[in-house]
Amino acid sequence: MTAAGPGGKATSAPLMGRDPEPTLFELSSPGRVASNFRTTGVPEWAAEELVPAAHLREAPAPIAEISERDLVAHMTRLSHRQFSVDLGAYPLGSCTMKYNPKLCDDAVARAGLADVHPAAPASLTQGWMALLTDLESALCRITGMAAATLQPPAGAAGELTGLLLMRAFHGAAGEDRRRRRVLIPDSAHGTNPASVTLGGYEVTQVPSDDRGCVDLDALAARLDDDVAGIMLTNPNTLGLFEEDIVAIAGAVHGVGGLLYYDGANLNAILGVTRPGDMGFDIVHMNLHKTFAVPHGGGGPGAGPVAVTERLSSYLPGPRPEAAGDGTYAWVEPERSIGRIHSWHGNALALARAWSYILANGGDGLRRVSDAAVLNANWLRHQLRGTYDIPYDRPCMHEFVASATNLKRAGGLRALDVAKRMLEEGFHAPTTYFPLIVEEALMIEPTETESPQTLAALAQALREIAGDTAEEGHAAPRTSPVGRVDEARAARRLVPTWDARSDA
Amino acid sequence: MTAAGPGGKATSAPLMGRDPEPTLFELSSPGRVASNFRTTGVPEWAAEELVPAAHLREAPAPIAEISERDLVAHMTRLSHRQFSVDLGAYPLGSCTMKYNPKLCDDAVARAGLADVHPAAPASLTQGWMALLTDLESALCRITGMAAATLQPPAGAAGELTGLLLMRAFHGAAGEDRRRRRVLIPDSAHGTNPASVTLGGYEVTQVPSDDRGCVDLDALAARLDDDVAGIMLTNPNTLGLFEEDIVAIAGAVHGVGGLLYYDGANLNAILGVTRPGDMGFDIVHMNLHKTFAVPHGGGGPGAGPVAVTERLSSYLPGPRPEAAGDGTYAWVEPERSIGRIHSWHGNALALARAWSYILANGGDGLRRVSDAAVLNANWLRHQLRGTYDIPYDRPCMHEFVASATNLKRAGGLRALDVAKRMLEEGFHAPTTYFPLIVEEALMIEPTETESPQTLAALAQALREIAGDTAEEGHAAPRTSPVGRVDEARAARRLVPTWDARSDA
Amino acid sequence: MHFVPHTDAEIADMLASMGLSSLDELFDAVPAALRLAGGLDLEPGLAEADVAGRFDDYAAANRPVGRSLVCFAGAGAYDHDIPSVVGRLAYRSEFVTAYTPYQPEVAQGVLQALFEYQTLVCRLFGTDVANASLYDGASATVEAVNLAVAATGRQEVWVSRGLHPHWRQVLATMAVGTGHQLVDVALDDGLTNWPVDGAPGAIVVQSPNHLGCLEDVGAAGELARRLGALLVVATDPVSAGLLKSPGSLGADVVVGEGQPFGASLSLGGPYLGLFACRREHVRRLPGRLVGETVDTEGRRAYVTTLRTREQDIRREKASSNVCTNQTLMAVAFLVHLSWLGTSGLRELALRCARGTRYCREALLAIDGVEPLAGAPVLREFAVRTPVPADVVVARMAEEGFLAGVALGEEYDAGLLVAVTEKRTKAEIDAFAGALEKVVR
Amino acid sequence: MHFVPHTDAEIADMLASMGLSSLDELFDAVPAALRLAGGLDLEPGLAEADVAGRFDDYAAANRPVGRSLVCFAGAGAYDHDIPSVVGRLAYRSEFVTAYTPYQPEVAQGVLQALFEYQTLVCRLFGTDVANASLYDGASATVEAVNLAVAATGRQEVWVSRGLHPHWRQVLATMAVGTGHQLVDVALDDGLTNWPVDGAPGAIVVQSPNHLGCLEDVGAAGELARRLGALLVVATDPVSAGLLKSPGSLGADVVVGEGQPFGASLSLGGPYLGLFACRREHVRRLPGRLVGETVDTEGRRAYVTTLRTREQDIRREKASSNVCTNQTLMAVAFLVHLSWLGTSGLRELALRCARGTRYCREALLAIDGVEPLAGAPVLREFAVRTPVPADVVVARMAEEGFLAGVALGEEYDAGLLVAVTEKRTKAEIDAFAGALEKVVR
Ligand SMILES: Cc1ncc(COP(=O)(O)O)c(C=O)c1O
Ligand SMILES: Cc1ncc(COP(=O)(O)O)c(C=O)c1O
Repeated sequence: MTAAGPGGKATSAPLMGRDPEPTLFELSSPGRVASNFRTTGVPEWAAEELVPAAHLREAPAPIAEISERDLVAHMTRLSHRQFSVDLGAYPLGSCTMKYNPKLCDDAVARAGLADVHPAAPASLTQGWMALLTDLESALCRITGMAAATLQPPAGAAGELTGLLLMRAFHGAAGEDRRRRRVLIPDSAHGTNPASVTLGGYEVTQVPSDDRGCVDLDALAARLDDDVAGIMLTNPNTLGLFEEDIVAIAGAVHGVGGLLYYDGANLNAILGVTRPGDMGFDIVHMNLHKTFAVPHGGGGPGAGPVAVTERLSSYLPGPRPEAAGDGTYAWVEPERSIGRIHSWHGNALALARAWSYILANGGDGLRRVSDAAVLNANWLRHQLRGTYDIPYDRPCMHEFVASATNLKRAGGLRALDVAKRMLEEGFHAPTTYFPLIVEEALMIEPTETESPQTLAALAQALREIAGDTAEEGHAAPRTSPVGRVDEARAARRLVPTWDARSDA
Repeated sequence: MTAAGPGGKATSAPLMGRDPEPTLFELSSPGRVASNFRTTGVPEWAAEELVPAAHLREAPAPIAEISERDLVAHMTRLSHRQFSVDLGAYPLGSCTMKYNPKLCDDAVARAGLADVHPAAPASLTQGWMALLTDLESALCRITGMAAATLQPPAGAAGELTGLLLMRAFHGAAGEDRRRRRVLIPDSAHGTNPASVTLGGYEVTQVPSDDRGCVDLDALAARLDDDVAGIMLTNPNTLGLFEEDIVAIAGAVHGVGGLLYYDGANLNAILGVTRPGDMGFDIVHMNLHKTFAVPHGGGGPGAGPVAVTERLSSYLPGPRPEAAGDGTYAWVEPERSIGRIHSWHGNALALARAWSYILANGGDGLRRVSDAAVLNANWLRHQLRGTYDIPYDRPCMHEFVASATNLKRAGGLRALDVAKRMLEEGFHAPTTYFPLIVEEALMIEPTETESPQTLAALAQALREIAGDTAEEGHAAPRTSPVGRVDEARAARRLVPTWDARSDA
Repeated sequence: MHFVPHTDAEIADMLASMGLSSLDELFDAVPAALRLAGGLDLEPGLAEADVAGRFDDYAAANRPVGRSLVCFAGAGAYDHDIPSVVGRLAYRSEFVTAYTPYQPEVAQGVLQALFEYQTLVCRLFGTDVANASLYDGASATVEAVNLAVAATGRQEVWVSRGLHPHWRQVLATMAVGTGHQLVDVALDDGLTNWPVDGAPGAIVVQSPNHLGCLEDVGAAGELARRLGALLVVATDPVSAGLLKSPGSLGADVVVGEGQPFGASLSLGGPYLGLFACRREHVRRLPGRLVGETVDTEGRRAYVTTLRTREQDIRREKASSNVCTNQTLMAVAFLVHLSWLGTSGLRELALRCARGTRYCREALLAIDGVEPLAGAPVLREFAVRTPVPADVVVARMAEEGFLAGVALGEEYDAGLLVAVTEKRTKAEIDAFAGALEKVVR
Repeated sequence: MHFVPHTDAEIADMLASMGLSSLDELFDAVPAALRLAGGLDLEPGLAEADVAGRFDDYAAANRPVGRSLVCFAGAGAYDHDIPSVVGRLAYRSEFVTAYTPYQPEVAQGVLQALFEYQTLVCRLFGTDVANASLYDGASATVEAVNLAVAATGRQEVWVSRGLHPHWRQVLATMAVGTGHQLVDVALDDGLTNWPVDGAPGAIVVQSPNHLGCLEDVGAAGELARRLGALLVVATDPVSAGLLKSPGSLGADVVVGEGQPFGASLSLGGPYLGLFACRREHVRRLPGRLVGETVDTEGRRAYVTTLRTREQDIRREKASSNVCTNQTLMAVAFLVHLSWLGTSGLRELALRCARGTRYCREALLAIDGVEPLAGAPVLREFAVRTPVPADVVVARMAEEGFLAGVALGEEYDAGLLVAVTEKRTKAEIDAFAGALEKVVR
C-alpha cells in the first residue's frame, strides 16, 4: 500500500472527536487525479513544441494528488472546525458580525453578473454600471456626501484612498509639502495610523478625555496649518458618540484641514445622522460590516469612499456614470488621484451590499441602527456590576467592558473570558482593543441577535465572571483544539507544510 | 422579556459541546416574522371577502415565529449534528453510500430544468423529454432490457410496479387468478415481501443453501404453475453472485413465471454482466444507490423499472418517446398498467443520475464495479480472523461479517461494534441484515473510498474487536448524543412537539 | 471522468495482497457466458464541463416558466416564490448526503428536522401524527386508502372525481394489486355529490378540489362516520393558511402534495407526499415516524420509532412497502414553512386567494369565457373557453403565458387557472388581454 | 424587509428595563442639529422576490460571456472552467460567515485552509513564505515594492512596461504617498529592455507579461543582484503548470493575480492578490500569515503568527495597512487548485498554450493581421489589426465573440487575445472566420 494519510476517515471526527484533520498533503497519493477537461478538438502539441526549453520547468509543480471525494470530505470536515455567524452569536466588537442574509447570496449568483469580463466594453456591461451607479447614489444619501468611488476593496484601502485624496486636495492648493501631519485619536483602529504612514503623512495622536471622547483642548493644542486632516470614527471605538463633533469639525476646518470618517461604525447611525452633516469631508464605509457582506473568514470586503462636492474631482477613476440618456459610461474624474484597484473594486461584494440596502430600504436601515444600539445598551445594563464598564454611559452599537476587576479579584483575564465564551457556544468579544482600556472586552451584539440570544449572552458572561482563574486558563476545553500555543508559532515559524521539517 | 428559548445561542455547541439544539418551537417568539412578499398591486381584499365564513379558520395555524437569522442558525447547527458521506466513510451495506459528485448538483441546478411545469404541453418540455429518453436508453443498455419507465420514485415503488407488470402480463394470458405466488429468497430485503403483498401476491420464501445462494432443490420444490415469478437480487444481499442464475431462470421460466431483478446491488456488475443476459424480465434500479443520486437523509430517490420487449407494452404511461423527427411526444403504452406517480417521477433525481452516467461513461461505470468489488474483497481479507465471515468466499461489492465470535468471547455485539465505529469517525455498517446471518455486519465500502480509507476502516474494525463488552456498551461517547433509548420512544410515543405534554 | 480514487499501482497492490493478478478475476463467480463482451454500449465518460454543456442543451430546449412564460398553471404543482434560505439550508451537504437515520447518535440533525416537520404537518392538518413523508400526493393517497381499508376491513372506496385525476389513476393502478373497489363519485357544479348510502371503507375527497372548489369536508366527515368509513382528505398545504383544517372537520387521514413549500416545479418531481392521521391509526402508519426520547444521559434525543410497522422488520405483513421516502424535500418544506411562519402562511394563502379572485373576474369579463363551476374557490379556478383549452394553452405560450392546465373531457374540457402570490396585477392584466386575443 | 428580529413588545420591554420609553432616546448623544429629519432618502425596503427582480434587470442589461459571447479576453482576468467543488466547498457558510480567525480554537477550519493555501502558493512560485492573500494583483505588487524599498532602503523602482498597465497605474497612485520613484522601462519586441546600470531598490517584471510574452526572469534576477535591488516578479499562477518558477529564477518577491483559480470574472472582483517571498523577508511580509503550532495537549493546530508586523499592533510603523484581505477567495483558490492537482495544473497550462498557438496561427493567417511582438508566448498574444482594435472588439461582439482586450497606444493599439482550456477548435475557427469578416 502506498504511503498516504487516512483518506476518508473522518479523522477530524466532526460530530465527535478532537483528532486533527490531516492536511491535503497527507491525503495525497501519487498518481491520484480528480481533474478533467472538456473536449476541444484543439491539436495536442507537446509542451516542448509550445514553450522554449529555457522556460520549461523540469518537473510539474507539486500540488496534491487527491480524489475529488477526499477533497470534498477534507474541506467539509474543515468547515466543521470553524465557528461562524451561521452557527451562533458572534459579538466581536468593531467587526459587526451580523446575520448575512441569504437573499444576497442568491442575488449575486447570476451568470449575468458573474460572467462579465472586466475589460469588456461599456456597451456590454450596462447592467453592472447601472448597479454600481445606483449603489454609489445610495451610499451618498446614507453618508450625506456628493460622490463616491467603489474601487477600494476594504476599509484600509479606503483609508489610504482617502488620505491620497486629502493629499491631492492640499496639493492643488500648493500645500502638500506643508501639511504633513494627520491627527488620530488614541482609541483609533490600527489601520488608521498605518494608512497615514502609507499616505506619506505623520501621525499625531490625540488623547481621549475621561469621557472617552476626543479631548478638545488637546486637539486644539495639536492643530496648526501643517495639519492635513483628522481621522475619526463616530461613534468611536469605545462605542461612544463624539458629541463635540461639530466643534471638532470647526476647529479642523479652521486650520484648513479635512475630516476623514472611518466608517467601521457607520452601522450605529444609519438614518439617525450622517457624516456629511457632522462636517466630514471624506468617508469610507466597510460594506462588509454595515451592509452585511459576509466576512469570508477575513475577506473579501469592500471599502467605498464618499466625498463632498469639492473633493469629487479627485476620486479614483474610471467611474461609472449615467450619461443621461439611460446609458452609462466610464468616466475619468478631472483631477483623479488614479486607479487604486486592478479593475472596478470587489464588484460582487458591492452588488451584495446593494441587494442588502435594497431589501432594507431607508426604513429598514434605520431599524438596523435602532436595534443595534438597543441591543448594545441592554447588554451593557446586564453586565453592569459584573464587569467594569470604564465609560458607563449610553453607548451606541457597541460598548467596551473590562475584566480588570476580575483580574484583580481572582486573576481571570479578558483572554480567559474570551476562551470561556467559546465553551459556552458563543464567539468571544474583541479583546484588548481599544488600547486605552485595560483588559478590554469590546462587545457588539449587532441588531440581528434577538432579545433571547442577548439574555443568553448576558447569562454566559455573568457565569464566566464567577469562574476561578484555573477554570479560565483551562478554557476552551470542548473546541476542536484547546488553547493554542501562539508563542511557539512565532518562535518556530512553520509557514508551510514544506517548512515542517525545518521546524 | 417574552418567553422563548435561547435564540442565537449555539446551544448545540457545534464545535464543542453536547447540549441539545432547541426545537423551532422553543426558538419561536410571538409576533416575530421572517417572511415577506413581493409587490403585486393586486387589490387587498380581506379574507372574509374571499372565503365563505363556513370554510374560514378562526385562528391562523400556528407554525413558528422565528427570525430568518435564528432559522439559519438552527438548521446550520442541526446540520452539524448529522453524519454524511461528505464528512467521512459510510460503509452501510446495501445502501451504497458512495461519493455524490458535485457536478451533478450543478448540472440539475438550471432554471431550464427546475422551472418547468409538469403539466406544460410537450412543445414546451422537449429538453426534459430528450433527457428522460436518453436516460431510459442508457438504463436499458446497462441492464440489457428493451424499455423502461422512469416514474417509480424509489426502489420499493419500482418493485410494486414490477409486480403489477407481472400481474398484467399473466392477466393478458388469462392466468392472473391462478398465478398467485411470488418466490423470494430468505435473504431478501424487506421491501420485496412487502411489495409482493401489495401486488396482491403471496410470498413463498426460498431458503439459501450453505453457500449463501438460492437452494436450487428448494426452489424446484416450490415451483409450480401457480407461481407468478421470483424476485432476486444478484449479487444477493450477502454480496454473493448467484452463480446458478441461468439454471434458476430456466426453472422459473419453465413454469411460466417471470424473473424480477432487485437492482439495489446493480453497482456490483456494471459493464460486467447484465440482468437481461442472466434471464431477468423486469429490473428496477435504485438510482440513489448505483447512480449516485444522494440519499438526502432518506430520499428522494428514483427507481426506474426496465423490462424485456414482451413486457414493454404494459409499462406505466405516459412515457416520453422520440417521434423520429427530432421531437418528443408523450405516449401511453398500449396495455399500460397505468400511472404510478403524480407526474413523471422524481425528475430532478433522474436528471442527476443521467449526469452521473454521462460523466462516467461506459468505461467509468465498469470502473465503478471493478473498484467496488476490489474494495469489498480487500476489506474482507483484512477482517478475516478478527470477525466471523460466514460465507467467506470472493464477494462482490459488499460482504457480510458477523460479530458472533465476539459476542461469544466477550459479549460484544454487532450493535456495539456499530456504535464504536461512530466514535472512530466512521459511519457504522448495516447491522442485523440480512436476517439469515446472526449478529450481521453488512459492509459495503463502495468504490469511492481510497485504499487509505479502507486501511483506516480495517484498522478501526480490528481495534474495536479487541474491546470489552463494557467499552462497547458505553459507545458512542463522543457523538452529539449518547446511545439513544429506542424502547422508550416506542413505549411513550412523542411523535410531535405538541404531544410532549401527554408523554 | 470517473470518481474512483485508486491509482493503477494501488490496484495492483491490493490485488496482489489477495493473491490476484487482475481485476477480472474478481468476477470469477460470474459465469463466462454471462460476461458482457465489449463493455457497456455507452459513450465514454465526459469531463465535468462537457456534462454541463449537455445539460445546457437540454435546458435550452425547454421553455421554463419565468419572465418569458408567466405561469398560471397549477393542478397540484404551483409556481411559488422559494426563499433563499431553502436552498442554503435544506441543501447543506450534511442533509443531502446522509442516509436514512439508522444510527440516531450521529443523525440527530435529520431526525430533529423530521420531528419538527411532523409537528408542522400536524398543525397544518389538525391531526395527531404525521409520517416523515411519502413520495408524492398520489402515493400518500394510496397509502391513506390502504390504511382505511385495513382499519375498516372494507374494500370499497368512494373517490370523489374532485380528486386530482392523476392521483385517481394511481389509485386505480394500485387497486389491481390490493383488490380495492374504487367507486367514482361525480361532481355537481364543482362539488362532490356523494351517495347517501352504502358501506365504503374509505371516502376520499380533495378540498380545494381539482377544479379549485372548496368541498364541504364536514359533511363528508359526517357521512363517513354514519357509514362506518374513514374519511381521507387530500388537501393543499397552502390552504391551511385560511381554511379550517381537515382534522377539525372530521378527517381520519389527511394527505397532500407538499410541493408548494420548498420544491421547484421540476417537471413534477421530486415533490413530497404529506401524510397525517389520528393517533389511533399510528400503528398502521406507512413509512417512517420520528419520536422524541432520551439518550443514556437523559438528554433529549430523536429516533425513528414504531419500527415494527415497517417492511424491513414486518416484511410481507408490513402496512406499506415504503423504504426510501422524500426526506430532503421534507427538510425543504420545514425550512420554507418556518420562514413563512404563522403570519406568513396566512399571508401567502391570502395573496393567492386575492390574485385568484382578481384574475377570475378579469377572465370572466372576456366574451365567451364562462365559469366551469359556481362553488367558491381559493387559489385556482376553472373556466370554459370558446376555443378548446389545449389550443388556448398553445396559443398563449406564444404570447408568453403558461395559461393553465387543459382539463380533460371528464371536466368539460375546461381550463384550470392558478394564481400564486408571485403574480402581479400587471401580469394578470396582460394575461387577460392576451387571452381575450387568443379566444377571439 | 429587514432582518431585525425584535417584536414591538420586546423593544418596549427592553427599553423599559433601562428606564427609556422610546428608541429615539437611545440617540440622545447625537446633537439635535445633526439629526436627520425625515429619515434616509432611499426607497422603502423591498421583499426578497422584488430584490431578485431588480437583479434580474441588472443581469439582463449585461452581456455575459458564454455561448452567445465566446470569450477571448484575458489581460489578467481569464475565462476558466471552475469545477463544481469550488462553489460547494469554499462557499460553505462556515467559511463565508466567519471573521478573521482571532480565536484559533474555533477557527481551525479557516486557519488550516490558509496554511494549505500558503503551501500551494509557495510551491507554485518557488518561494518560502506566502501570506494569506492581498486584495488583487495590483495591491500585491504595491506591497511587494514597499517591501523591496524597505529592505533595500532605496526608493527608485524600475517597472517593466510589460507589467499590467492597471497595476502600473495603481503603483503610481500609491507612490504619491510613499514617495517611491517609479521608472518606466520600455519593451522591445515584447520583452523588457532593462537599463544596464543604476541603483534601483526594486526591479519589477511580469512574466508572462501584458503582451503574453515570456520574459527572461533569470536575467532580471541577475541584474537585480548585480545592482543590489530586489527582484519582484508578477506572474500568472496558471503558468506554473509549465514554466520554471520565479523563485527558482531569482525572484525575491513573487506576486500574482489569483483569479484563474476559483474566481469568476465578475467585472473584476473579488479576485485575489497572491504574495510570496523568500524567508529572509518574512518580517516585512504584509498582511496575515498562518503558522503551524500545537495546543495545550500537543495536538497540531494553526494560528496567525508574527502578528507584530500587523497594523493592529504596530500601528504607524506597520509594514502594511492591510486588515481585511481576500480569505474566501484564497479558500476557493485552494479548492480549485487541489482539484486540479499536480497533473491537472500542468494539463491546464498545456491546454491553454495549445489553444493559444492554434488561435494565433489562425489569426495570423488572416490578411492584414500581424503579430505585435515576436517573443514566445504561453496563453495570450497580441496582434495588430487593419481596423482599430476597439472597433474590432465592438464588431466582434455582434458576431458573438468577446474578441480580446484593445490595448492602449503604449502597446501600438494592438488586440490582446487570450485562449483558455475552455475554447474549442470549433470556437476558435469560428472566431477566426468572424475576425476575417470584420477586419475586411
Ligand atoms: C474601526 C475600524 N477601522 C478600520 C477598519 C479596517 O477595515 P478593513 O478590515 O475593511 O480594512 C476596521 C476593521 O476591523 C475597523 O474596525
Ligand atoms: C436490496 C434492496 N432492495 C430494495 C430496496 C428498496 O429501495 P428503496 O429504498 O429505494 O425503496 C433496498 C433499499 O435499501 C435494498 O437495499
